[in-house]
Amino acid sequence: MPFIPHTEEDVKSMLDTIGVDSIEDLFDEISDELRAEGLTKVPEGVSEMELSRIMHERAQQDSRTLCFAGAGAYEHHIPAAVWEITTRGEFYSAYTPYQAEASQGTLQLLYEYQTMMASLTGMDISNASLYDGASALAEAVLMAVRANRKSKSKRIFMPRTVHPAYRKVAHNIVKGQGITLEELDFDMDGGFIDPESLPKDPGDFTALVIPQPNYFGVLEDIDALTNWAHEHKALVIAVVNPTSLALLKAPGSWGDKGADITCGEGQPLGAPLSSGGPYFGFMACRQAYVRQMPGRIIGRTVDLDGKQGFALTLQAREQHIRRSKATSNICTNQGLLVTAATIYMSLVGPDGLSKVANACHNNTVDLIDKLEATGKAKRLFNRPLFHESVMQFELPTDQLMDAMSAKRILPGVDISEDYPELGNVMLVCATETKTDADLQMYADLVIDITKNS
Amino acid sequence: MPFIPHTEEDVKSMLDTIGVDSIEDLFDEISDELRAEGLTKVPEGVSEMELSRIMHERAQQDSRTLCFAGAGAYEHHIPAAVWEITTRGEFYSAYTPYQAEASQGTLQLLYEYQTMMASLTGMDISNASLYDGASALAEAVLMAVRANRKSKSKRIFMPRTVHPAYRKVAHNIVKGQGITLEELDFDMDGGFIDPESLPKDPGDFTALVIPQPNYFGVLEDIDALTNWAHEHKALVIAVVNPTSLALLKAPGSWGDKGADITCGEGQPLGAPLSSGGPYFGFMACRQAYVRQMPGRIIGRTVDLDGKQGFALTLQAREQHIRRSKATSNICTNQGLLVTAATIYMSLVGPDGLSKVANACHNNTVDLIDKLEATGKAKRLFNRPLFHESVMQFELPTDQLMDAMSAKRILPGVDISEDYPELGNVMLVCATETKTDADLQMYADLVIDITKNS
Amino acid sequence: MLIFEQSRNGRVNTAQQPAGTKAVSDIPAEFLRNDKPLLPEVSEMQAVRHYTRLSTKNFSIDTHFYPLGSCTMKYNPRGCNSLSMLPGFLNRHPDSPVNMSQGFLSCMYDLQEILKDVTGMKEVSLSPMAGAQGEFAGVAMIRAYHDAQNGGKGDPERTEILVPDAAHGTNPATATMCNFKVREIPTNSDGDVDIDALKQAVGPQTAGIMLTNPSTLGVFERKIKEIADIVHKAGGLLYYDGANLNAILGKVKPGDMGFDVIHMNLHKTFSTPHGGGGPGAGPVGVSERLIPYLPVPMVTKVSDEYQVITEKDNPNSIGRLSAFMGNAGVLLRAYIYARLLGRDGMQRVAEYATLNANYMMKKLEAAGFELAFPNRKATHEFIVTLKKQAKELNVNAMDFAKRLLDYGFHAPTTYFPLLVPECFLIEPTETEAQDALDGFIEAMIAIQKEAETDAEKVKGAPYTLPVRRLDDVKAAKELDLTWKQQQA
Amino acid sequence: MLIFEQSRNGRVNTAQQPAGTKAVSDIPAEFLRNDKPLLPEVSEMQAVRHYTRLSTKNFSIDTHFYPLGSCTMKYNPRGCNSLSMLPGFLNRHPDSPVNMSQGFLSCMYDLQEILKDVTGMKEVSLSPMAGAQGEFAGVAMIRAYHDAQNGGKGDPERTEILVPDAAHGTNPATATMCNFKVREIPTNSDGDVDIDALKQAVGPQTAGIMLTNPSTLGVFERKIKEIADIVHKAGGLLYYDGANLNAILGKVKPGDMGFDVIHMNLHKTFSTPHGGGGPGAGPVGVSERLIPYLPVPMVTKVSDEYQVITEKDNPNSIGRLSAFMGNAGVLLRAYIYARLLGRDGMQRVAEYATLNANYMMKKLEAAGFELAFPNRKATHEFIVTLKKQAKELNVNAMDFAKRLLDYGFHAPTTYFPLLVPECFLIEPTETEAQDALDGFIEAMIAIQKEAETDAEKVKGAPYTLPVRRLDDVKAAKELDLTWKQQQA
Ligand SMILES: Cc1ncc(COP(=O)(O)O)c(C=O)c1O
Ligand SMILES: Cc1ncc(COP(=O)(O)O)c(C=O)c1O
Repeated sequence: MPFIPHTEEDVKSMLDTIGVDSIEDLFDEISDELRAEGLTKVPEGVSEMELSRIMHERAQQDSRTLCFAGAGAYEHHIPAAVWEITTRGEFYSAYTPYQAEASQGTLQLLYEYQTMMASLTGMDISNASLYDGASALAEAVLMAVRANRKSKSKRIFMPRTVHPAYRKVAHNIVKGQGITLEELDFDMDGGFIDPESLPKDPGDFTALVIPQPNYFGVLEDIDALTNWAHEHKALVIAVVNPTSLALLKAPGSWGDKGADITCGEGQPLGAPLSSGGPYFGFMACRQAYVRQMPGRIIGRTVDLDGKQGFALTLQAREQHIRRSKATSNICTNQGLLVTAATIYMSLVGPDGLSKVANACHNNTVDLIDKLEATGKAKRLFNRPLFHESVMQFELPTDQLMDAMSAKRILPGVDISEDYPELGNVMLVCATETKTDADLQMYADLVIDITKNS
Repeated sequence: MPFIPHTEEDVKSMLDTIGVDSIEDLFDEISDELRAEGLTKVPEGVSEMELSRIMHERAQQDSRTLCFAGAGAYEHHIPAAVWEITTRGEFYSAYTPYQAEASQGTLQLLYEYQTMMASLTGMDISNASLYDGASALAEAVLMAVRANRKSKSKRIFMPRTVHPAYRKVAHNIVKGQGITLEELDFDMDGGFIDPESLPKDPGDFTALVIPQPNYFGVLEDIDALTNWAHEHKALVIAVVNPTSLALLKAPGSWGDKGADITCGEGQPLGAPLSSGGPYFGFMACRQAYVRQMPGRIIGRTVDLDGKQGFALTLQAREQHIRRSKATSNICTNQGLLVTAATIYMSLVGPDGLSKVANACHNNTVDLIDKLEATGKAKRLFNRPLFHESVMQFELPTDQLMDAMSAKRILPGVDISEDYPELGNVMLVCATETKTDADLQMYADLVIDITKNS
Repeated sequence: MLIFEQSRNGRVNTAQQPAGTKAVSDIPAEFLRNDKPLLPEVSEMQAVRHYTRLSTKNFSIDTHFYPLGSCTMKYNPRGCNSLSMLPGFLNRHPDSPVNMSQGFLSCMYDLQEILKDVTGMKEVSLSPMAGAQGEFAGVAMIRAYHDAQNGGKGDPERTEILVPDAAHGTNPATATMCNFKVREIPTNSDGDVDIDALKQAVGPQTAGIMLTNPSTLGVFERKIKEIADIVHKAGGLLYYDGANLNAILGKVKPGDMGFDVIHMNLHKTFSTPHGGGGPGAGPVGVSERLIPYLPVPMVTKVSDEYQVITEKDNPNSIGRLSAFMGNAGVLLRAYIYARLLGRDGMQRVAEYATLNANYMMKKLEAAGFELAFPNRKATHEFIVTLKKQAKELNVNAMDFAKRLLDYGFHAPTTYFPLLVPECFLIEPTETEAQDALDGFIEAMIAIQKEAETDAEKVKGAPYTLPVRRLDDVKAAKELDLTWKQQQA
Repeated sequence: MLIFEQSRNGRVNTAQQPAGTKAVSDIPAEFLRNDKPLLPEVSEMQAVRHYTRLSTKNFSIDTHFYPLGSCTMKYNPRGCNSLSMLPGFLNRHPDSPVNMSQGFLSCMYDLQEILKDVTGMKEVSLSPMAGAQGEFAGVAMIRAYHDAQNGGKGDPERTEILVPDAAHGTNPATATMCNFKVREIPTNSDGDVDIDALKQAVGPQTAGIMLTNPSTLGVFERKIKEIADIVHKAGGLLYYDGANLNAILGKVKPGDMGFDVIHMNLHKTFSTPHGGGGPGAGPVGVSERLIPYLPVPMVTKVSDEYQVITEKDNPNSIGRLSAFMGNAGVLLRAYIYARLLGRDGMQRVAEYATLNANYMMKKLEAAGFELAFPNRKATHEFIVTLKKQAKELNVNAMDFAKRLLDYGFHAPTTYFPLLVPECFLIEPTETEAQDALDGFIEAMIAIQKEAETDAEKVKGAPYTLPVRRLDDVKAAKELDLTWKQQQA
């Protein structure tokens, strides 16, 4: 029997011990009417060998692609060591470190992770992960409402330059609690929130969300935005790409006082694209807000002999203690991805992460240049950007997408549905994994396809 | 620097400690004339990311094949757990267990392996591996010469039904020591060594090698052959496929007294095809010959507290102790493959190994039937076989090979160079990994190709 | 030693850096960072060695029996890991068009079908990223449903969610996130919901009830049909917390019990790894009337092509809860596991999980341990209460738990559910062999002896782990949440 | 607990069995087995848990500093493992035709070119499966060379191979396998070959000499050119045992020292994993005159197609030494490693390995440990002799070695080379950081203190490992080499 170790003799002896005749007898408290007739849509079981063949064939269908899409999920090189260690049984098959003494491996790793993320974001503390970047933003909004006790309005300013899916998720999660997300529109030339356009007299609001880089890859005027929010006694929620933080100013240094809460998608730190998950959301904040933080937090302490050790702490924030008054309902988080991220960051180091950020950015700039040189595409926004750009094509984007994907190339993400006002545009990204030849091939294909259409 | 952890400061402080000015100074005992000019053919170093791309492209060139070749290397399903555990750093990056107390993992595993192999072969003891099946046969010949003290002739009877490469390797390795391998020819109808054809008065000889199944997949008359050798006071060296032993009589039970030494290729037990290596040679023998055994042997013993533990034993046979009088020069063996094999055997168990053997055999028989049904191919030998068969094709084998390989199908191994007298033949094998559809496709293609040629 | 303590300024691991990278020149200085983040500067080997060694400081299923009640710590087949990590799956960008995605989408579609069958629900959405997010989706759907009543005018009085006192913390926490008030329903002495109390609690304010069945008390809620009737009659909906689905997989379908909405914890019942805390996956299934509200994306099949359903297609959906499609890689693992088990294997899961639990329960009882519900059959788990030991020997459940670690067993869930004092919630799962169960029982007996003869020994445990018992109070009082440079 | 002790009769792990297998019907009973072999009957989880736990009872590079002299225990990059295990490589059958093999063959060809460059030899064959097999190939080529002299009549008087007394055991063992007599050459007090003794030893009976340089004494043989001259003049050939190539990689080429034939241990210098004992790879390289004798197969390139050279192409070859192409997967790992290092990285290997060894040597000397060759520079390794400790404190090298394990360090090579009493051959390798070296030195100092104050403590070590010191004598006397059912 797959994964069940019992022999017939075992079963007999166990039933004897229990004092029943059959396994069925163990279910006798369940009334007959509830008993299932059997499963009909579940296929018959197959061996690992047979399934291996099936899965190889399916994986093959989606494989051998060249990816120029970003839009919140980035193809980076992941050192082989990352997943070889992450999938070691001791990390892979352990659970939440409730028994701290039997989980020092995971706990110390998480403490190290918290340290790295706090430093990367320029914040005081970090939690041990949330589900993904989008839900992390939702949690950040909820947290801001708890943390900014002076504000009663539950109004959050949400730029339209934030990832559309993040905005939707945040809305879906926070709306039940009477929180409103008020959109801020962007400047059509720069693709950013022009500080000049901010309401002079916004009234009471709880927080301003600032993405950096924003969904378009464009760099926001973070200092001005941060100061504006703080001037109005609102909190600043930064949504950032962790790779970019090796290069770009950390949220803790934005404006005069720095952002208050930082969140984002951890995927670029060692998680494969993997159809969108599992990734992990990260969240960091100032010390003052630690008790409003959702999610697990690990602390360093000592054991009975005074020796250093690590344990879950501030559990009174969490659902298993505080129940209906918890900071969040989150329980299972994305521990294994954090394991991978921590190993990833240790392997690349500060210098490596900075090189990755630089290489991605340079590749994207090269790609933009090459595309513009075709005369069939142009860069839409005139502001500084980081490693991603909105490109306007001569061809309709769906035509481009069809022609390129037929060649197993993903030319970017078509964002015209979310931003119809931008016209025929594609969000394009070239990470450090792309070679000059890849970039050139993209440009050459654009010429070909445009010609042949 | 790849894989070198030194910072500039480290180097400085270390040089200070040593009391030299530069690393170059550490090489000052080497005369200048010997110093290399530099490397010219070694390419510049690349990052793991760049190399990953190169290696993926190369691997891709050889991939997506459907393999009907056997001939000493068999494509079996390998449970995912096998290599996930085998490549754990503690197994992967350890060395020979010289410090037994710090190597109990490897040592216990090897003791378990010895137990499994001894039982599978029906022998008393097993060593902890040799390089591969071919070199194991060479070692078995050398061992037989040491073990059969009564025989002075150093003559070994070597059937032509033994794998041609094994015969070559054995010859190349043993010839220096004045050992002669005398070939025994096979019966053209049965593809086996007909006991009737054995010399009635062979004179003094040291050992007879008996392959089961033989290179053609044919089953030898092991009992008669074994008894014949023993009647002439020669030893019997069995060369067997370990998968087959779940189904076929163990060498320990051959004839009236059983084989004396058993060796073979361990690859079918969890090693991927991998272009021919690393595999591992196994060797097992009767207790009486243990001190003639080459290679590492692990014994169970106790520690200072009387607790069970495992250690290398009988090291006086080995080169690091006995030097020029050692049983073999082998030092590094194939430990990691044995690790995989031990985990493989534990995962499939006796029942699973028997199912694998049965499934391979049945698939091969089905394939033979399907090929014969095409009318374009026929089975050459009329004797019982195990999981492999010589097939004679209407088409020249090189034409068949070219046409099939263009479709990424490996139709078998062309053995006409080694056995020109057999004509247009191919050694064909279908393991448990092949489906009915695969077999049918092969047969259909044979019809197509024969037609279109 | 922390990884930071092995770090040396200026050490770079070039094999893991893109070569020949030029510094960017087109980003103005005002946007740039000018300090070096505190990431470790170690060699590849140092990192590998450090994290390999750290890993060995964990208990895990691959190394220990881990009978953590309500967590279903069963064997995570290695094949699920390796097949889900095939390059074609790992490299697929979430925004890939369908013509580059048929392999992945077909797996998701098949998984939806399997989960529908197993739960008896009408439709399934895979996107929630853990049980708690599944709960959120479910309760949000309950809200959406009520809001759509009365011709779209809604049913604004329905402000309460009922929750048994044995419920998992995520249940009330979720209800709050959806802006419901939580009302607790007591449990009777046999572990069933107190029906009278329930009757009194329901009313026009009842939006729904969240139930686990079998409950976290390790018993099957026998009056489930009656409960369903009561709540439904009051106009409320029934939410099924699927954390304990392992107990009844393929034997009882939540849909047949009358539930309107359910989440599953694939990291429990479908054996995707717990990963030291996650990731999980919490797909939701619904009855007919909640189909329009299911979270997107979902996968459908239109004449042999698999396609993605989004907000556009399902305008009444509660929307998306993740940027993309949830924890896709976890879903793949669950799919692979389901295929390996097959329909018969699924039923066996419930059977043998139940067999193991009842066997342990009987043997522990025979050894003198007190059961919380001695008159009930165990489901896939059961509760021992150590209140006698706590009172008479001053050795409490935590002490037993820590001492078990020394014996090489992970502790069961302690102090949950809260209503059972000094509680051990023990879930062996179907993948453990009789020897392992016997070993655990022997350890319990040995610890009991120790508690009787040398209580201090038990209270001082553990002794053989990387650390002795940790000071949680200090951890919370003197917060030390990040390593600081000067501590080096 | 042994895996067999967890076995239960009749337990089957169906997920790892081909489904629906019928028993074979066409093999007559006389050929069939009728007992069940003693393979464990355990569940997948039991096997995974057992072998995972066993693995943690090993020291390894990934977990410990492992300065085993002459073994080059350096970091095995994880990328070499994962890239060598790509499906295209793993699934290639060794008898695949060249049109299905260009990817693999191109790697082999490139590796041959790299190794030629690194060694300064004219041609390389990759096939030998470890150092010792490389030695066999090398000495067999020396024999083939002499046999071809005198117009093919051979040089039958050349019956001796010279070997320094510091040589590794495989050297004399190999010479014997090739039917040569072994004559040992003594070492002088500085660790160089005793030239006078060599001069007396050479003669018309000399087939060749096997040398390691740097020698296993941890010093560079300074008179190598003179030695080469002496041996060559006598008509013998020079064999280079490449086990210590790490010390001079890219800095000195054996070809330039006058060697005729060389093996390399890729599992040392090229960092393929040692795997708990193997596999390795021992490619051989030769000077012009030995090219015809190289073992097959080799890889060549003919107008952009990579092809395999066999016996047919090279009729004078000593032939094949393995069924297929040697340890192909190991060769792939070495190739990947070589590409990651590149030409500069190779030279750095030698430089930093040497730096580390000299640093440790100086610090240990400063701490009072006696060096075997205090007047010499260390190469990538060096020797400490503990003879004073053995004599004065009755604490010998083995005691130090075992106690080091308690301190978390694998012991250096002990009692080899045999000519240095109470010898510790210490090879840190280039991949260890200064902290690790310092840690080892501190442990040595601490053990020395223990030896002075509490010798019994050191002699009783280890204390913290899975077992205490093992009884080797019992192991050899009361042979227990397989587990027997009745012991259960
Ligand atoms: C009964 C019960 N409900 C809900 C949950 C929450 O599930 P998750 O941790 O996946 O969010 C759990 C998890 O432990 C549980 O045991
Ligand atoms: C000096 C020396 N020569 C030869 C060898 C033999 O190499 P292998 O173990 O690869 O057969 C070794 C291995 O330890 C060695 O150190």
